Amino acid sequence: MIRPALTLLKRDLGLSLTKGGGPLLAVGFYLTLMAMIPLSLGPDQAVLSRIAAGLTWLCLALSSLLSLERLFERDYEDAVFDTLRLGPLPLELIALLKCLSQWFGTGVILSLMTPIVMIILGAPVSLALMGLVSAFLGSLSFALIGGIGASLALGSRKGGVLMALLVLPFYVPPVIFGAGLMQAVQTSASPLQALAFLAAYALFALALGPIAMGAALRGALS
Amino acid sequence: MIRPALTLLKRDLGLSLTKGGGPLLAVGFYLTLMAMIPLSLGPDQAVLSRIAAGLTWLCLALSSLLSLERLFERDYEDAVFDTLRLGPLPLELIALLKCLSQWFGTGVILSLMTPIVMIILGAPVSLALMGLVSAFLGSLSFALIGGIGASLALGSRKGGVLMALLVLPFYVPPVIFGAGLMQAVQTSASPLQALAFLAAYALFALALGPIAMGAALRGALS
Amino acid sequence: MINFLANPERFTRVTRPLRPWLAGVTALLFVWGLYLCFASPEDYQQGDTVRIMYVHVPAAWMGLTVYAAMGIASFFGLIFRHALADVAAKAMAPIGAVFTGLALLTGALWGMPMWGTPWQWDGRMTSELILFLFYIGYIALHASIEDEVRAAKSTAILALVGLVNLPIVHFSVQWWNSLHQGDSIFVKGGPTVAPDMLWPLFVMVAAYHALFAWLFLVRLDSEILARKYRALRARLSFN
Amino acid sequence: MDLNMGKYVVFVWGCYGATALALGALIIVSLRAQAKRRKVLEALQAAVETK
Amino acid sequence: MGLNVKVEGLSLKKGYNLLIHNLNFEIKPGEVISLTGENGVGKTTLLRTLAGFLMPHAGTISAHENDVQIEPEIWHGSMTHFLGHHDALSPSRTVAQELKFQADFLGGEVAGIEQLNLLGLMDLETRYLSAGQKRRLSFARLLMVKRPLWLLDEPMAPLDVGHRALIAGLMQKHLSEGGMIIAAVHDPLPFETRGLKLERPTAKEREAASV
Amino acid sequence: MGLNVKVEGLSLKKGYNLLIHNLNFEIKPGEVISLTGENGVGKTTLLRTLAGFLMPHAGTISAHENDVQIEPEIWHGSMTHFLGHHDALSPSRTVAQELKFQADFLGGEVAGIEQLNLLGLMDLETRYLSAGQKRRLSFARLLMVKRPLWLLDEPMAPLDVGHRALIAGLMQKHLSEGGMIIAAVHDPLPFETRGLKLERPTAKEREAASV
Ligand code: HEM
Ligand SMILES: Nc1ncnc2c1ncn2[C@@H]1O[C@H](COP(=O)(O)OP(=O)(O)OP(=O)(O)O)[C@@H](O)[C@H]1O
Ligand SMILES: Nc1ncnc2c1ncn2[C@@H]1O[C@H](COP(=O)(O)OP(=O)(O)OP(=O)(O)O)[C@@H](O)[C@H]1O
Ligand SMILES: [Mg+2]
Ligand SMILES: [Mg+2]
Repeated sequence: MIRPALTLLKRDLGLSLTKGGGPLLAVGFYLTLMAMIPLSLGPDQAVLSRIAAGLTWLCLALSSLLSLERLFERDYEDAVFDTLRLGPLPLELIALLKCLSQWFGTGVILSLMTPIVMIILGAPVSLALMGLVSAFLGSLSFALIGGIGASLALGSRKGGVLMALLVLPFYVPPVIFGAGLMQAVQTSASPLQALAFLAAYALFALALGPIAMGAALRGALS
Repeated sequence: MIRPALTLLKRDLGLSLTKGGGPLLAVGFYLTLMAMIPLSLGPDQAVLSRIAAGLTWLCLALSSLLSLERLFERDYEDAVFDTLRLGPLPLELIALLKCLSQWFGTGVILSLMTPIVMIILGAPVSLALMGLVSAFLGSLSFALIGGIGASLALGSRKGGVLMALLVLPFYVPPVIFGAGLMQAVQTSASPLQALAFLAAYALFALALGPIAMGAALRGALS
Repeated sequence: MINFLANPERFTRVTRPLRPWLAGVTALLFVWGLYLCFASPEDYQQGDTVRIMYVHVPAAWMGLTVYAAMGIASFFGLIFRHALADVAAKAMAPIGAVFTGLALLTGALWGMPMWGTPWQWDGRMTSELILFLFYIGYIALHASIEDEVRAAKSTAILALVGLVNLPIVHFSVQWWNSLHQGDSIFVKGGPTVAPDMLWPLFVMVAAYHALFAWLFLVRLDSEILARKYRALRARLSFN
Repeated sequence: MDLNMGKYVVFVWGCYGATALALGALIIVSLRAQAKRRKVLEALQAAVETK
Repeated sequence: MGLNVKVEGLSLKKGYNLLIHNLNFEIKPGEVISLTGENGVGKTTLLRTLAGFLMPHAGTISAHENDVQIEPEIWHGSMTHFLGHHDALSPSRTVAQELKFQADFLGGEVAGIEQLNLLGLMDLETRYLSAGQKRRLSFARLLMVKRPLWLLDEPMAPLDVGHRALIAGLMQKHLSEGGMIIAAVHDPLPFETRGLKLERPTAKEREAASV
Repeated sequence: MGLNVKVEGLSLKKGYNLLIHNLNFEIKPGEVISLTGENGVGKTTLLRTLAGFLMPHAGTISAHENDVQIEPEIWHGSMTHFLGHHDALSPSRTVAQELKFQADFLGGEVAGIEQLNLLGLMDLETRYLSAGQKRRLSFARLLMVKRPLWLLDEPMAPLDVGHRALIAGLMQKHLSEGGMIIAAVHDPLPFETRGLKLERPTAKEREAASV
C-alpha cells in the first residue's frame, strides 16, 4: 500500500512540477493577479494596505481554484483512471493523494509567497508568520474542497466553471477567517480563535473530502 | 461561407449555453466572486464603494478567463478540429467565431450584469451606462486575447494556468482604462479618452487576434 | 548577411573566435564603468543614491532592448523560417528576464530613500512588472511544449503579440502622471542630466550591451549544441 | 573615488551587490550549461563513431 | 490453481437500455473466451463490469480459489487486467515514465521492453506514438504485473501483422501458465478459443427489465 | 472527371525523425490505394499530410482537374474527407446534432441515417455510443457531403462483420462514381485494391535528412 501510494504521489507531483514550466506558473499567475488589483482599484496606499490581507486570501483562493480544475479530468479522459482503479489503492485514497500532490505543487508554493505579497501590498511585517501558517491551512482546505468540486464536475461540459460555482461557497469560510485573523493580529486581538477555526476546517476537509470524492468519482467513472 | 460560419457559431453557442448549466454558471461564478469580496475585505461601505468599479473590472477579467480556458481544447481533444479544418472556413475565421460565441455566451451576459453589480456594491447609478458600454468593449478584448492565450497553450500540459499567465498581462490595459473611466465619470472628468482607448484596444484585438490564433493553431494542430 | 549566418554550423564557426574577445571587452568596460560610478561626484539633491542610477537605468533599458530584439528574432523565425532565429529568441529570454528583474529590484531599492516606499503601483513600475511576468510566461511556454518546432512557433507569436507592452512601458510615464522620473536622457534639446553623471551612465550602458552580446553568443551556442544532441539521439533511437 | 555611501550604504551597495549576484549567476549558469551540453554531445558522437 | 470465475444470471443496463439479459458462463485457468456480437451489443460493457467499473443490473460475478470466495475488492485490485478500446496513457509522459509508473503502482518490475519492440521509443512522449505503438505499450503492463484474468477489448485491432503474431504468442503463454483471457473481438484470434456470442435481449425481456 | 492527385518526392518528418523518404505515387478517379506497413512507419502521418494538416518536409502534393492545378486551400477545404483513428465526435452532443452540424458546416444534406443503422441512436449523446457505432456515425459525413478523395485510417477496425460488408459496399459505390480512396489498413479490404507498402527509410537517408 505504501509503495503504490508514494508512486502515485510522485507521478502527480512530477506532472505538476516538472512538466510545463512547473511552479513558475502558479507563481506567475499569483503575481499577475496581485498586480492587477492595485491597477483596478487605484494605487491609494491607505485603501490598499487596509484590504491587503483580504485580497491576499482572495488571490490564494482563486489561484488554487484555477490550477485545481483539471485534477481528475486528465486521467479520466486519458482512461488512466481505469488503470488506477485496478491497482491496490481504494478510490478514496487515490483522490486524496491527487489533492495532496496538487497542494504540494501549488498551494504550498503560493503559501510561501503569501507573506511577501502581503507585505508588498502594504500589510505590516508582523503579519508575515501568521500569514504563512494560515495560508498553509487555508490552501490545504482549498485543495481538498476543490477536489470535491472537481470530482462532481467530472465528465460534464463546462467542467471548469461548474466546479468554480460548486466550490466557491465553501471557500468563503476560510477566506473570512483567514482575513479576520489578519485583522485580529493587526488590532492585537488574539488570533487563536481564527487559527483554530482554520485548522478545524482543514481537518474537516481532510476527513470528509476523500469520502465525498470517492463516491462522486465512482459515479462519474462508470 | 455564411452558412458554415453561422452553423459553427450556433453550435458553439449551443454548447456553451445549453449544456452543463449554461450561462447560469458564468453568472453564478461572477456573483459568488462579488459576494466574496466584501467578505474578505470587511463590509466597510466607504472603502467598498471606493473600489467598486475597479473590482467589477477585476471580476469581469477573471470570469472571462475562467470560462475561456477550454475554448479550443475540447474540439482539439475530440479530433473535431480535423473536421472543422476540412470545411470551407479558414482557420483564422474558425478561431474568431469561437471567440465570438464565447463572448456572446459569457462576456455579454456578464457585461449586462455589470451595472447592477456595480450599483449593489455602492457605485453611483449614473455610472451604469458607462459601465455597460465599457464592459462590452472590455469583455470583447478579454475574449479575443484569451483566445490567443488559449491557442498558444493548446496541447501543452497545464493549459489553464499557463494560459492565465500568458493572458493576464494583456488584460491589464483594459482593466486600467476601464477602471479609470469609472473614476473619470465619478469625478466628472471626460471619459472619452478612456472609452476611445477601450474601443481601440478591442479593435486591435479584433484585428490581431485571428491572425495570431490562426498561426498558433496551425502549429498546435499539426 | 542574415542568410549567410542563418546556418548554425557557419554561425558557430564565425562567432566562436569572437567570444573571448567580447568577454574581454565586457570585463574592461565594467572595470572602467565601475570606476567612473564611484569617482563621479554625488548629486546635490539625491546624494550618493544617484549612483544607483548607473545600474538601474542600464538594466531597465536592456530589459526593453532585449525584448525588442526577441521580437525581431521571432519575426524572422516566423516569417522566414530561419531556424537560428527561433533559437536566438529562446537564448535571449532569460537574459532579458534577469535585466528586467534587476531593474525592478534596483528601482525598489532606490525608491526607499527617494520616495520613502519601495513600491508604488504607478504606471511604469506596474508595466515593468508585467514585462517581467511576460518574460516568465515566455520561458514557461517554451518549457511546456516538447516539440521544438511547435514551441518556436508558439513563443514567436507570443513575443510578437507582446511587443504591445513595449510602448506601454516606455510611455507610461507620460500617460499616467506618476512618481517615476520622466525621460531625461533622450529628450528634445539634449539630456537634462549633468555631464559628470552622463559619462559613467554611458559607459555602464555600453558594458551592459557588451555583456548581453557575449552572454547571448554563449547561450546561443549552448542551444545549438543541445539541438545537435537531440537530433543525433533521435536518429539513433529510431525504431 | 569615494566608497563611503553615508546613510545610503544599504541601498547603494544593495543595488550593486544584487546586480553582481544576478549577473554573475547568469554568467555561471550559462557557461556551465554550455560546457555540460558540449560534453554530452561529444560523448554521444564518440559513442556513434565507435559503433 | 483451483481459481475460477462464475457469472450467473447477469443482466446489464446502460441508461434505460437492457443490453445483456441473464448471461451465464464460467471460466477456468487456461481458458480463453472470445466475446463476439454486433456493434453495440454490450461487449465493452460486459468487460468493464467484469473489471469492476460498473455495477450489474442483476446477477452476480463471483471468483473462487479452491472453493474459497475472493472478496470483490481484492479481486478487482489484484486479479484482473483491463485493456480498453482507448489506451490508458498520459500523453505528456514518456514511454519510460509510463512503464516505470505502471510497474511501481501495480506492483511489479519493468519488463517486456525488448520483447514488445519499445526500446527505441523510450524517450518519446506517448502522444507521439502511433496507434500500434500505443497498444504495444499498453500491453507491457500485462507482462510486468502477473494477474490471472485478462480482459481485452479488441486487442489486435491496431497492430501490424508481425505484432499480432507476437501478442498472440504472449496470450498463449499466459494461458499455458494457468491464466484466463476474455477478449472482445471482431476478427477471430489466431488460436483455438471458446466462443461466446452476445445477442440482444428480446423485446419481452427488455420490457420486463424496464419496470 | 479528369481529376488526379500526384505525390512527388514526398518526405515526411516527425520531430527529428524522417518517416517517409522520396515517396511517389499518383491516384486517378475510381482508384483505391491500400496503404500498408508496420506500426509507426508513417501511414497516419501520410494521410494527415494529404489532408493538409501537416507540412511535408520535402516534395509536393498536387491536384489537377483537366490539367488545371487546384489551389491547396480549395483542395483541402472541399475535395477531401479524413477519417482518423479517433472518431471526430463531441461527446456531449447527440447523434442527431452531430449529423446536422456536419451536414450544414461542410455543405450538404443529412443523409445515410437508415443506411448506416443510426436511426435508433439519434437521441443518444455520442459519448454513450459503442466503438462501432461511433465509426458508423463518422462515416455518415462521407455520404452527406460528396468529395472526391477519401482518406481513411483503418476504417473497418471497430466494425462488426455485417457493417464491414456494408461499408465496403459504400466504398465501392464511391469508386464507381469516380471517387478515390486511400485507406491505411492492417487487414486487406474485401475488394480489389492497389497496394502501397511504406518502408522505413534507410539509415543513410535518415542521416542525410537530419542536417
Ligand atoms: C521599482 C521601481 C522602479 C521601476 C520598476 C523602474 C523602471 C524603470 C524603467 C522601465 C525605466 C526605462 C524607461 C524607458 O527608457 O522607457 C527606468 C528609467 C529610469 N528610472 Fe526607474 N524604475 C523604478 C524606480 C526608480 C527610482 C526610485 C528612480 C529615481 C528616483 C528612477 C529613476 C530612473 C531614471 C532617471 C530613468 C531614466 C529615464 C530616461 O531618461 O529614460 N527609477 N526605470
Ligand atoms: N445512457 C444510455 N442510454 C441508452 N443506451 C445506451 C446508453 N449508454 C450506452 N448505451 C448503449 O449501450 C451499448 C453499449 O455497447 P458497448 O460499448 O458495450 O458495445 P460493444 O459490444 O463493445 O460494441 P463495439 O463492437 O461497437 O465495441 C450501445 O449500444 C449504446 O448505444
Ligand atoms: N516528435 C517525434 N519525434 C520522434 N519520432 C516521432 C515524433 N512524433 C512521432 N514520431 C514517430 O513517428 C511515427 C508516426 O507514425 P504514424 O502514426 O504515422 O504510424 P502509422 O503508420 O500510422 O502506425 P500505426 O499502424 O501504428 O497506426 C511513429 O513511429 C512515432 O514514434
Ligand atoms: Mg466495444
Ligand atoms: Mg496510424
